[in-house]
Amino acid sequence: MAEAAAKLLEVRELTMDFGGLRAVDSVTLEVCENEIVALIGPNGAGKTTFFNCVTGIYKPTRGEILVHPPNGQSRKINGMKPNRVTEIGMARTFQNIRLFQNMTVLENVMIGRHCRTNTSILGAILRSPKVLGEERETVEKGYSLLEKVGLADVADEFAKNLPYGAQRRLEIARAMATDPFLLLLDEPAAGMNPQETKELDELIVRIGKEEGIAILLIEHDMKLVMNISERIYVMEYGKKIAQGSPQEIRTNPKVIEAYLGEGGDDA
Amino acid sequence: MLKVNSINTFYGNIQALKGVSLEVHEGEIVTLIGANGAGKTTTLMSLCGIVPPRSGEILFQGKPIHGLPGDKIVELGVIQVPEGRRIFPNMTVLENLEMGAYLRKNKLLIKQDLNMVMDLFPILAQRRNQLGGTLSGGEQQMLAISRALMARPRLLLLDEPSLGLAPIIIQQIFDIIRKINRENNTTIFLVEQNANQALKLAHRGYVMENGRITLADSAANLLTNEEVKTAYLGI
Amino acid sequence: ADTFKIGVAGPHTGDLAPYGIPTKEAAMMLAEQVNAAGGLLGKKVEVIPMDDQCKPEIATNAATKLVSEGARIVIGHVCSGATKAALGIYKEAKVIAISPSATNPPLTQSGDYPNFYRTIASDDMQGKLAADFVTGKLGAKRIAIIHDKGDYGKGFADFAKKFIEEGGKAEVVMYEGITPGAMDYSAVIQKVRRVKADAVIFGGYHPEASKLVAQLKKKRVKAAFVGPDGIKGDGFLEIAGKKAEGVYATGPMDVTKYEENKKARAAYVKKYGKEPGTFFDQGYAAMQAALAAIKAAGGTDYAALEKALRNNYVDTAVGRIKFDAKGDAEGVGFSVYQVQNGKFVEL
Amino acid sequence: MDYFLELLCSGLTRGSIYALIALGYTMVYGIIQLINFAHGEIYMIGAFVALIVSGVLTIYGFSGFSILVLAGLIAMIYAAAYGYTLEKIAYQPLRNAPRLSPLISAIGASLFLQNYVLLAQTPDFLPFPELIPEFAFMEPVAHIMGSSELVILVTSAISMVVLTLLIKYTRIGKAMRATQQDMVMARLVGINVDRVISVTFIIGSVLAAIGGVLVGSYIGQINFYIGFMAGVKAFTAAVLGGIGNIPGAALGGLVLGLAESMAAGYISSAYEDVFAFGVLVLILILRPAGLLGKAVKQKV
Amino acid sequence: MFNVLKRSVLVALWFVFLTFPLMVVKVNTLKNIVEWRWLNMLWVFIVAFFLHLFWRWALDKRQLRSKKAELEDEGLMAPTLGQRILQDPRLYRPLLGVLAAVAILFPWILDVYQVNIMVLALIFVVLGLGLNITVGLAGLLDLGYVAFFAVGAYSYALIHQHFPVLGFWACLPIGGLIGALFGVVLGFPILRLRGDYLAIVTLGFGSIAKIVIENWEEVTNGAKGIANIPRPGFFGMEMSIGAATTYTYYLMILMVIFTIFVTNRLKDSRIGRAWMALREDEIACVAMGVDMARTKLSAYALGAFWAGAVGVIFAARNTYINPNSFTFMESAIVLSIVVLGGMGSIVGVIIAALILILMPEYLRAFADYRMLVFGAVMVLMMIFRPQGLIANVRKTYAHRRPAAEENNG
Ligand SMILES: Nc1ncnc2c1ncn2[C@@H]1O[C@H](COP(=O)(O)OP(=O)(O)OP(=O)(O)O)[C@@H](O)[C@H]1O
Ligand SMILES: Nc1ncnc2c1ncn2[C@@H]1O[C@H](COP(=O)(O)OP(=O)(O)OP(=O)(O)O)[C@@H](O)[C@H]1O
Ligand SMILES: CC(C)C[C@H](N)C(=O)O
Ligand SMILES: [Mg+2]
Ligand SMILES: [Mg+2]
Repeated sequence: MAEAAAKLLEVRELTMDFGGLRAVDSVTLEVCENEIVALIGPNGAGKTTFFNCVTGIYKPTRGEILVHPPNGQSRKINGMKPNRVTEIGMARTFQNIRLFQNMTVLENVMIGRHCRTNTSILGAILRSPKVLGEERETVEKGYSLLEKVGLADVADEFAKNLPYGAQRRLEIARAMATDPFLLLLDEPAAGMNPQETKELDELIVRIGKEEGIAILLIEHDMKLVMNISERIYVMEYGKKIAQGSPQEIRTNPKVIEAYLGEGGDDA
Repeated sequence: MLKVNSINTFYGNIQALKGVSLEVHEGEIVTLIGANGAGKTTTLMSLCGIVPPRSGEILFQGKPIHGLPGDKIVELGVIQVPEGRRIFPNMTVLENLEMGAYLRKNKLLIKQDLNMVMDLFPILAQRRNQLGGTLSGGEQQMLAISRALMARPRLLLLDEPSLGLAPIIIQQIFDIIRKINRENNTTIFLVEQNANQALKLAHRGYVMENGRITLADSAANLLTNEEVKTAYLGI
Repeated sequence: ADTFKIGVAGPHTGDLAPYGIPTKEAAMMLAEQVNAAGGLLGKKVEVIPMDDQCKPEIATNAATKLVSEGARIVIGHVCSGATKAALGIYKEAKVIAISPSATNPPLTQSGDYPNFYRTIASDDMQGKLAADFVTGKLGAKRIAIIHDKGDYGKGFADFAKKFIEEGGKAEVVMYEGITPGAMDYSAVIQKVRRVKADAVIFGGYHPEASKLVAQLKKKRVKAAFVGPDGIKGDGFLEIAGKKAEGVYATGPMDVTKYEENKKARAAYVKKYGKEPGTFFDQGYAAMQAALAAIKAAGGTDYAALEKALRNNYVDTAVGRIKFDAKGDAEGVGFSVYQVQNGKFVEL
Repeated sequence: MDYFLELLCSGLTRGSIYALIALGYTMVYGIIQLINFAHGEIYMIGAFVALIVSGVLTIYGFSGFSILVLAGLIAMIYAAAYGYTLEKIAYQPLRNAPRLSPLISAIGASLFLQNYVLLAQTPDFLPFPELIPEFAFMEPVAHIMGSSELVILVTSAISMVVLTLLIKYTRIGKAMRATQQDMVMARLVGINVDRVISVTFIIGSVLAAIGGVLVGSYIGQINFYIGFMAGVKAFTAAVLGGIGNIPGAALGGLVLGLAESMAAGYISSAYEDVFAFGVLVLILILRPAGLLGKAVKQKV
Repeated sequence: MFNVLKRSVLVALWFVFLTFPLMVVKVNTLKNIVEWRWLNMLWVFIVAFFLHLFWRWALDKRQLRSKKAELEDEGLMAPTLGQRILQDPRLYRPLLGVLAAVAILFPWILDVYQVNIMVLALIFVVLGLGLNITVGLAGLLDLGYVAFFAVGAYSYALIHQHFPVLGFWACLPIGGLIGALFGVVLGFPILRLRGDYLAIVTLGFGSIAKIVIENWEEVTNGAKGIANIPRPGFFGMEMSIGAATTYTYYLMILMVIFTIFVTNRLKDSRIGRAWMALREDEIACVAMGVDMARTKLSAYALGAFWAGAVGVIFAARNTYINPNSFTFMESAIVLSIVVLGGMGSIVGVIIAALILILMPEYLRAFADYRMLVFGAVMVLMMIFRPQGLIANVRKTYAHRRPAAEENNG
């Protein structure tokens, strides 16, 4: 466990109902600075819904979501608009890739910079030196991020023309462009083969360690999860059923029964 | 049973398949593995007439089927479980299953098959009146396979059945595929990212890269092939 | 030039086409007759049809096009709005416009458009006639006024309202606009019943009028129905059929008695196999006036044409007319009609 | 009270016609996400064909009820044929085109059909024969609801019930639903998607023709332009109910008809359309997916 | 070959069947006469037959073309001639020069009529470019765009009536701003609506605007319209119509250039990117920190701004306005311009506007068949160029960022 590290995200008793269905049921979870935390559980356990609540896409039925930005004020973000959440410093990727398909790779990343820049309409028309400077900075930042995820040489390609794995990495780069302190990744390895997954593994670790960005990760690929996460939460039917280190989780009978199955991690 | 002779398939101006040839024999499980975007899904879509190849030929039981419209190919018994499951979201589980048997007329046999798949996946029997769109990923995958079985496939095409599923479910799915192959004697053509498991299950395998078949061998051989090991098994 | 070019501008496509096409047909028919008889002053008459869809911006296009093609006289435009937009262009180019249907009073009364003439009377005259008739002869006490929101219909309705209120003999109990082209008017009809009106004055054209009349009958409302010349025509009789019985309309004094009118209509029926549409008479008359003016002026000199139009009486499909100083036709008087046995009968 | 009933009845009558046309809109939209702007023109053509047929039949000595049935049937056949052809020419080649392209094609087709009828027939309004007889037993309430209104209400109710049953229980209905939800998967279970789309256009067109014939004989006149207004209103009704949703279209039509009628009756008919669209905006603000549209939170 | 002919015969027969009641029969219910126009049947057959042959040929050719394109360079779309010209400065610079020369000389070569309709076409170019912001860039389908146009036109007419001191030049920006204001006001309630729901509501707003203008007689003068609106002034100089038209023409040319300049800069900026992202995926866009409400409203407002501004010019050009100019048809035409031009493509919009507005004028030769042909051409253009005339493929963002980075960094 991250020793005495500052908490970044603190979720208390989060509940989300869809009509009669309780998709998330009193889940409590926290993420600290410099941590990589995983959230696993069977299909339909409510993991993505949990993300959606935290990032403001859904307004949770009950519970509290608190953020403590490293250099800012702590605040409750229940029901806050997604763009505000992102501005505060939590960015995400999507389970079903949601890139801006008909924009170039670089533009996708530049959108991530939107909330960190402030050119106005008039500014855009007049193109003052300040605006030009900001634009240049956006491009540069975008490039350096693309380099980090290995996409710099396809920067002018349309996002839709990228191979799947590259699209996943682009999503990560786009999220990082918002300068988050916490990155939420929803099944980043889905649809990747073991080789690609391995590269992804390295990328995530690098982001976590080198950039000092904390990571909360949903994933079904146990090899990846066990490899990189420091702590794991397990959900089933909307409830949290376990939490602990990879070792603890791997051997937790409840988790084995609900999720891993026998010989789980070779999947 | 199935013979594909150097087909070329395009999306608009993008060539996704470049001279792909392969064969599947009666009763076999054959797997096609390859990286993302290699063209595996496209291969299946070409077989089913959804994205017909521009050139080359596809023979099913000796007869050419390229250029036939999709519904005619389904009629011949070539049934696909598509990538992403594609459950009809606003139909109940039962209706989804009935759609699988859309081209069949014999009510009695359909009823029989309904019971058969519900035995195979008891959870579906429990959920029979729930809307397909509200099922969890694993349930949807089972429903998708069952829906295909409802068509009495001669050749079952499976596209990444393990995608996005929990480990425990993946195991179940693979067990069931094996069972279908053994008990119903259904020929299976399996597309997978999860090369390890797929090769363990299959008799033979093809490796696809950038729209071309680059390797073809028995599954056992592929499992020990060095290239495959490093590129697809992540070892 | 070896031909006299006469423009015919109006809506020939779009929803208002029914008001523009009859005039176009009338003008072309007349030109054909004249040409077949050897032309005018030894020259052929060429009709240039111009669609303006009753839209001001297209009307200016049409107008400039006509001017640049050398038309010296234009029959049109049909809608007052389009006419206003086009008149500025004609004025500068010294082109004469004779409209068969633009009834908006200021077109002549404002004095802004010295080159404008019309073979139809303006809205205010009929409004007065209708008001007097309803309150006088019909003795109605509670009057409902309905209009189609268009400049013509509403203009007529407004004048009728004004004169009724000034007359003080009856009360306007309902004043309401309807949307032309709406599926039905039953809600408005129910309103007429509710206010217990004993007469309905309608400002607008025959399609809406016949819908209203039919629905009044269907809903068993027994108020008298009075419309302007926009409904006084065969179109109304045809569409409303039996339901038209008893309906009143104001309109130019019976024109069917004129020789020219009979001739024109007979020729039209022969040629097209149907009754002529709205503003046919006025369109025909406008073209006749134009041709006569050219003949009298011995060409298309603006001043000469003007003089001819203002001074010479011409026999036309709407009677023997000439134009007054403002451009309104003299000799187009009004009377009230009632449908009796499927015909408009002058009262 | 009587006044209210009167308005109610006129609103329902108008609304059920909107509903009939809206069904075609909604079905087509459901299946290929196309706003078929030319649908109103099909309605107009249906009415025209009925007018022509009944005219010819009258001249050849047919009478009364047989004219109504024959004219109605032939109008339906022709509307279906036009709907089918329209789809084949203007929409099918655009199956894979960007979203808005077929919309523009639809607007073009609508203009074309209007002017085609204008040129082939006449720009004038034509009297439409009264095909629906006056029932004597309706006389006492005729000021509230006439025979035509009764026939309209009953016919559209029956049409809607039949359509609902058709979609729920027949094979083609199921195929339509499947195609609506996932066109690729529909093909993978063996559905001939092109045929399903054609059938959808045909059914929608037939309903529109029924609407055309009913309206024609109710208000007694038609011209080449009546499809435009009807089309816009029906489209509004379809959206109001939740576009793509069949009961929604029916409900939307009725709500719209009632809103218009009440607005005209209690406020002013000059602003009838303002109220119609006002109701639409209001409902969509409260329920962004229409009355019966499922306001699903987008699953991400 | 025989098969093709047979098919065409069948198709022609189908059309004969289809058009039979409308083309052949004509009844007069009053007089009880039927007119049988059998000759029309023959015409339909012949026309349908040849059109079908042509249709097959054209479709085959279209297929052939796409096949050829894919052989030429695998993967990427072969740039069309249009795109190639746009991408290569050596090609487009001289072309631009020629274009500029033609634009400047135009009024001196051609007559007032041509200049006059060109002014109208240019007005629609600006409308197209404005709507292109809302629909093409931000992906917000708007079927009631004409409302803003009307707002601009009436602003000028009314301001002129009540405050004659404010001349055309003052009204031009005021019209734009009032338009933008309406854009924001109308945009607010419909922020949450998506796709086609938006379409119908905007269509509703369009009709409401017209109805209000029609009915609110005290202010707008209703259906009577407003006459005697002054043409654009030039230091109070008296001008003949010809001169005024020419003057308006140059004014419009400047306006178009200004619009292109501004929209281009916007498109290429932080704001423009946010619009496009919104168009591509609303949820992802919001999740990436873009304020949806503000972005959407700015797209509405800026789109409406141009409509308002150019509405002022429109009123000045016509000198008379009434509600007839602001119907759904106008909205549909502007939308068609955007789609036909190729969503988001500025050059495409310009070409499409010129085609769609000038075409009906040049089709005047066809007289009665004018709108029929117009409708058919709209359908055909969509079928043969579904992506629009000039697809907005990589043109805008093709400028090489790395180069920019090297130069400046
Ligand atoms: N918008 C929604 N409306 C209704 N039900 C929903 C919605 N979103 C999610 N659900 C339901 O909530 C439950 C949890 O879904 P969620 O997507 O969070 O699962 P998950 O844990 O992410 O599963 P997976 O691993 O398959 O992605 C499921 O039963 C799902 O059907
Ligand atoms: N609808 C489409 N339009 C254009 N290009 C496509 C389309 N679908 C796939 N492609 C392209 O075709 C190529 C092959 O894709 P395909 O989906 O067949 O790969 P795959 O092997 O199934 O990959 P995955 O493992 O991601 O499912 C890829 O480059 C992809 O980008
Ligand atoms: C065709 C009609 C609308 C013309 C009307 N009389 C007018 O003055 O505008
Ligand atoms: Mg999930
Ligand atoms: Mg695939």
